[in-house]
Amino acid sequence: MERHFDDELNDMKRNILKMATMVDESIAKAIKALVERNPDIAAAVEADDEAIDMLEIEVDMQCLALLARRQPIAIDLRFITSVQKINNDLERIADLAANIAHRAGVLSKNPQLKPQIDIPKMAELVRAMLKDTIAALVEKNTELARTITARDKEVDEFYVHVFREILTYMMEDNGNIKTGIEHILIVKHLERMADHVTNIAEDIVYMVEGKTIRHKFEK
Amino acid sequence: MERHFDDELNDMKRNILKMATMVDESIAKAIKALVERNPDIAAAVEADDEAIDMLEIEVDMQCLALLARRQPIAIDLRFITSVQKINNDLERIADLAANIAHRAGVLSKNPQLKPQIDIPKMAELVRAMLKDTIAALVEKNTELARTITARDKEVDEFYVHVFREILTYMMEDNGNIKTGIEHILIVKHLERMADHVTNIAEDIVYMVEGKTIRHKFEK
Amino acid sequence: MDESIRISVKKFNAWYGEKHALKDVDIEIPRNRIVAMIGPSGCGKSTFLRSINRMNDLIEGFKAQGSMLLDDRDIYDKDIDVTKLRRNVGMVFQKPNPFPMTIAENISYGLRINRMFKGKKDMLLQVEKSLIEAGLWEEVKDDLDKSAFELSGGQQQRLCIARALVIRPQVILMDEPTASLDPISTAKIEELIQVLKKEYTIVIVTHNMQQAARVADRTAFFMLGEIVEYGDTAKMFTKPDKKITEDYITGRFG
Amino acid sequence: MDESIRISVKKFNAWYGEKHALKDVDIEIPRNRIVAMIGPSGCGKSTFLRSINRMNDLIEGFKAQGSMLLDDRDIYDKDIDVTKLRRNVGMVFQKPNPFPMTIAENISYGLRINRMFKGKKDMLLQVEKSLIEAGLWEEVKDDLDKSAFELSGGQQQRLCIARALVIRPQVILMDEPTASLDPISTAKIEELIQVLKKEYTIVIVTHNMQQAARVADRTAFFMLGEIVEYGDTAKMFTKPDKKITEDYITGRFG
Amino acid sequence: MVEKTAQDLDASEKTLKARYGAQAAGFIIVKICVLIVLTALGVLIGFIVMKGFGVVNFEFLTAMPKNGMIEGGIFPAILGTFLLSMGALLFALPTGILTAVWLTEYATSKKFVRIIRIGINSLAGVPSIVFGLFGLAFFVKFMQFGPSLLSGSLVLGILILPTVIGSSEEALLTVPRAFKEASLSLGATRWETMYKVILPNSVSGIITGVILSVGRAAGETAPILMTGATFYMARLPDSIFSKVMALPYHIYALMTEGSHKEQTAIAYGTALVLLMLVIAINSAAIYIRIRARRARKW
Amino acid sequence: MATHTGMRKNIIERILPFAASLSLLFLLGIAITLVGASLPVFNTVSVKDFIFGTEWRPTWEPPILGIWPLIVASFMVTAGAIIIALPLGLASAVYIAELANPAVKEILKPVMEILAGIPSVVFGFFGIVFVAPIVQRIFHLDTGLTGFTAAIILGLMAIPTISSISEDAISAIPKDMRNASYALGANKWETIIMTVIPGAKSGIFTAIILGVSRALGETMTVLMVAGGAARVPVSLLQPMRPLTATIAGEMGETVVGSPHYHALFAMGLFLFLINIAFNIIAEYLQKGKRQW
Ligand SMILES: Nc1ncnc2c1ncn2[C@@H]1O[C@H](COP(=O)(O)OP(=O)(O)OP(=O)(O)O)[C@@H](O)[C@H]1O
Ligand SMILES: Nc1ncnc2c1ncn2[C@@H]1O[C@H](COP(=O)(O)OP(=O)(O)OP(=O)(O)O)[C@@H](O)[C@H]1O
Ligand SMILES: [Mg+2]
Ligand SMILES: [Mg+2]
Ligand SMILES: O=P([O-])([O-])[O-]
Repeated sequence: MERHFDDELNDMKRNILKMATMVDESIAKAIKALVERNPDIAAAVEADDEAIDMLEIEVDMQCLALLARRQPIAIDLRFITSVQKINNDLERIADLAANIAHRAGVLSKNPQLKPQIDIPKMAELVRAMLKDTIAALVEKNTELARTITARDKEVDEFYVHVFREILTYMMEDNGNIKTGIEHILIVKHLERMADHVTNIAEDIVYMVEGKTIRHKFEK
Repeated sequence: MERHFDDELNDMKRNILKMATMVDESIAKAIKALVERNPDIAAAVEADDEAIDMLEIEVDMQCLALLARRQPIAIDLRFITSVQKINNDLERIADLAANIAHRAGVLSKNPQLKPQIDIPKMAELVRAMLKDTIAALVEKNTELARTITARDKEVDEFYVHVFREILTYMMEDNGNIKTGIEHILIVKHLERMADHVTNIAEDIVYMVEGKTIRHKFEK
Repeated sequence: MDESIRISVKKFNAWYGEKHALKDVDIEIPRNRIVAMIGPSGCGKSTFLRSINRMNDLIEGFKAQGSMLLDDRDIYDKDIDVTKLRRNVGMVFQKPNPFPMTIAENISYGLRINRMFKGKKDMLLQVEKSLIEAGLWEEVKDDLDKSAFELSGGQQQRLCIARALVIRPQVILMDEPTASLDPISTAKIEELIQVLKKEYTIVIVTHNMQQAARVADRTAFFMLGEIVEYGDTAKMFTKPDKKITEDYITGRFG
Repeated sequence: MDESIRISVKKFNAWYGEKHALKDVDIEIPRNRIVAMIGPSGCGKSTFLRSINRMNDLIEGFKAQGSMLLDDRDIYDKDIDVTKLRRNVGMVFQKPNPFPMTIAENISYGLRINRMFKGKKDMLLQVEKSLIEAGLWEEVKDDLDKSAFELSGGQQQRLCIARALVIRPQVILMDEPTASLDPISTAKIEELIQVLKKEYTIVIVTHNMQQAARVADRTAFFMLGEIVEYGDTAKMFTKPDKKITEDYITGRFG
Repeated sequence: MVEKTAQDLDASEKTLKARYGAQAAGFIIVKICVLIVLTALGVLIGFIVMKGFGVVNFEFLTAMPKNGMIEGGIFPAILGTFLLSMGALLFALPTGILTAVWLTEYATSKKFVRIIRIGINSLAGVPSIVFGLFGLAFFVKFMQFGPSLLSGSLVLGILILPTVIGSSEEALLTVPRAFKEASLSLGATRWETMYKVILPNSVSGIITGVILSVGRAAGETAPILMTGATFYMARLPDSIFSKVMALPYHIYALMTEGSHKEQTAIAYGTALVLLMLVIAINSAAIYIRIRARRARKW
Repeated sequence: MATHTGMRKNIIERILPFAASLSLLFLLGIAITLVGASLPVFNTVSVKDFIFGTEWRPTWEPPILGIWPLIVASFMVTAGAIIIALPLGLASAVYIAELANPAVKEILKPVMEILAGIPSVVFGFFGIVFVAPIVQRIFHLDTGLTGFTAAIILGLMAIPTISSISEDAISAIPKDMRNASYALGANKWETIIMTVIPGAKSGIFTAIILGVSRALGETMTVLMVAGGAARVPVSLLQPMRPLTATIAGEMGETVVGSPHYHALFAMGLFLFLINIAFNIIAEYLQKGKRQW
């Protein structure tokens, strides 16, 4: 049967996809600001974050309105509550991107620690995870969603690796300490992003299959 | 009119309060592990985190079941969706506490950077915020909840202050860099905890008054 | 609010003999919107609805006061011809009430009464159009000459909607249109209502709060003949302004 | 599942003449639980319910096969006294159906029929007790001699529940007990049902999925005379096992 | 949105007048018809009352007929009508109620019920003269009851049986099925349900039906024409095998047999008595029904 | 609970089906009696001659037993009666159900029942003493006792039957249906004509059929006022002798066992069959009723 409700759900889905795209762009821009040492791009990301915040509130209200108006159950309910969580995680990722951009802005005024190779690579990993997760959401592809958890481990390893490297730079030269810490926080943020993406993937599995896989795979 | 539903809501409320208490204890223990350089306490916090994770899932399922079975609207709906969010934030705080405890365990094996004075103070600030927020939840006291936002600023300032100080230690002695970074991450975690508590306070305002105050006050 | 207003009611009062059934009702119903009326039994929802097409005129001792404008003309003006008014304000009832005629005759009834057709072909065309609008055409196109009673309850109700549509009303009033239907038929009618708002202004009385939440753009909450709260449905069901509304919709009331 | 089972049904089949209304129904209904039956119209919910107290015996051409045990005794055993069975299995109907007698007489009817009282005082005591259980005592204690028809619909339905309770059944069957009530009365009955499960096993048929969700511990989903899915209500409404259940409860069906 | 054009409105303006005109005309025609019916009834009753009023007095009601029916009273006819009606009732009442009870509450075989129902309905449609023929051939001749109170009563009893069954059934069916189910679900047997719930709540309906049947029996002529009614009897009936006089037959006989002018006057009187009797019986039934309906709560 | 009282109840319950079978038994009894008593007449006359024979001379030797004039008389009188009763009965029904205010309705309904309850012999009497002279005067006839007079009286008698069954059918149309019509802009008259009466159609047909059935079986009235001539009537304004009147009038004067006697039974059988047919049709119509 046709359901007007489905239109509303689709509308919400569109919003969350739009949000995901914006977040993905924010990550890309933030890294670009870092690599190109461009404070203007960095500022733009921070501005985008506000738009994302607004969208988050909108989606959240939409979810709440649907919960109130449609009294969803079963798949509809799982979808809406999953969207609520995904929405939250996306917003957090955007915050982290904004924070990275902010740090990129600060760093652009300081001398460069080293050429940016690892961080953009790590960011690419995270963005790929995000893209696949969104694809999993669109296609209700839980198989794809389940691969994300494994890829999060990769990012974690990458983090440890980059962390060590930055530490070395800091040890080498006292003058690098401040820049080094900024870098460490940036990598840490990327690692957190991957965590959030993993959460999203887990929410997708729950949404489609009704199975909770959260925490179980966390170390 | 009596509502059986209220029993179920109260049951959920009890669970979320229990969770808050556990989280509060986790923070306290983590800081204790840090101050006393006691890896056993640190390990205990990490164990507690699992219990909290389980409780988080339980509360989440409870919310979902109530959404499905009771089709709540208005205050009931706001209550349940707020609980979902609060639950999520509490779990994140517990994760952060566990992370602090983990770092405390690591640090206990290294020489001490400096006597722990600021970090416990900051932790106390955060715990006081959490306690008041929980009180606000129990009493539906939005006035109290609104004070939390201001106190988050205090914590942010504290963070900057402590960050600077640790930086000085690191600059002074190259050997302090690793320990220093651990400390910075710990303070950063405490700062994040305060953010989460602020989120909770905002959710409480929303729950009681139906007003969204999120993001508006964020810098 | 920049939606244009179809029905504007100010200080409307109604009595059944001594019984003061509606008290100073103020409400504006925008075009192409669905407005739901909810409230406890006996609060005056039906009375209000039936005041809009002056169906209450048929009740002895009914008295109305105040202004009720449909597109800026007072419904209770002396010069208003009730017959004409009712052509502009369609009505769908609680229980499907098809006439004891064929499906086609049911639909064309209004056309015949109001002499709104030019020849048989035109009539059939109009019948088809309104059946399509009511989402019933596919199900009945081969059975137009069957008795309307051979349809299921849900189909009968859609037939009644089609019957109301065929004379091209501007407003459609529905008094608990799904109260006697099973959930699947109910869902179909609800879907239909949401489609119809593109063309019509719809006022629906419902006992089922969830239904109001699902279909309406705006909701009015009645109590003891007064409108306690009126506004955006999503707002009403997430954060009503009045405590009493909140108590009623969450079942804390009574 | 370590709850003790009150009604255990295995491979139960029922026919109305040629019409195979229930097909291989397997279900276990635990003590002191509320079990809801949902499903599309005509799927056999009422038939199943009425099989439990053999109300269907009154229908010509009704035939049952398979086993249906109430506390390990087969309800369809030849030696079973239907009258006694019905005393153990109370029933509440869709529309409140008090007898045209006083409130007190309504309640005591079952006592009188079954000679379950020792003197007038005992009878009144039992009447009072069951009215208290049904949450009606406060409202009617001064009007026990008034006609039951003077009560409101919701009160009448609680009266009918009290009437069923007074003969101390083990199981109470309810066939859409709130279908004809307004939301506030419905909420009261739902609250009452939840309280009653402390003492009774309750099987309720409802068209209102939300009602099943609200009151039942377990829910059985019927389709075309078969049980498609049966299990924990919260599970059923968040994550049903079968796709068809999901489609039905989310209104994607039909 | 299809907005109405001005033309449209004009057209409907014109038709509107015609429509109201048709309504006014229709109402007037209907009212005239009702008036005709009422007038006819009024004239009938008025005429008989007027003409019969002078004839009817205490003696007329209590005396025996005298002088070859041109003088005296009609007491034997009144008594005969009473006896015939009661006899009919004695037979039809129990049979009718039991049949109704069986049909509404006990019958399980749909086929059997259908057959019986067809039988009852057909019986109701049999012309009264045919009952007379049956009575003549069966009771009078075959059973050798002769033309007698017994034969007449039995024929009238059979004649009103479908009415008694029908009205009893209707009365039993007005008791909602829900009561029955409620009673059974509380562990009552069928019979307990019957006499504790269903019968008490349908008794006034049954009585109404019965009274109306008595009225019908009292007014029937054709069936007793050949089975027991006699024009003139000097004595009162002394056994169930006596012939009886009866009011309706008396009127008929006065108008068709003999040719004394005085007979017509007595016929007016008898017609008035019969008319009043039947109206009284009917009114009683109507009154009981109205009262019972008002008292009914479901 | 196998108590003593329980057993006695069971006895009553066991009697029930037998009581119920009695009606059927009587019907069969009537049928058998009629058939048995009428068959011998066909030794004297063929079925065709009996029904279509245009002369009725039962007392001749040998008797001529053709009942066609009686049949035609029956149907003419009945048709006349229905033509009179239908508009009046239907209008009364419409008035009572739709137009009368509750107080008037409260009075009119019992009045109709009273009309229905008046014994046929009283109607016949009224026909003789009141209607016949008027008919005679208006149409300048030799006698007022004609088929027309009988039709008037029978029509009057059929009004309550038609009115009450039609009224039931009209009242059974749910209020909602009327409201639907009003809501579409119809006025009251249009609602009655276009919704109510079509809806009550099958009920009205039932009313007509039962009215016909009643008129056809009516005995005393026609016996008293129809005039009694046993010719094939060509006009309603002639005296005529319908079947029922013939049976009632001649049974007392005939010799038991004679062809005349059996012929009267055969007429009874004829009426019996026709009436049963009508009643079955009426019942069938009634069953198709009430779809809402
Ligand atoms: N015809 C009438 N005569 C007298 N009072 C009436 C009439 N119709 C309604 N009322 C009274 O007017 C008040 C409002 O009735 P209304 O039917 O509008 O209520 P409602 O909100 O539609 O209730 P429900 O939900 O039960 O349909 C009630 O108190 C009712 O008793
Ligand atoms: N007395 C009966 N005679 C014949 N068939 C019947 C009878 N009662 C029910 N049925 C058929 O048996 C099937 C199951 O009927 P049942 O009343 O149990 O359905 P239900 O699930 O209760 O439906 P609803 O939700 O409409 O009450 C239906 O197809 C119905 O048509
Ligand atoms: Mg209403
Ligand atoms: Mg059912
Ligand atoms: O057939 P009758 O009613 O005239 O006896």
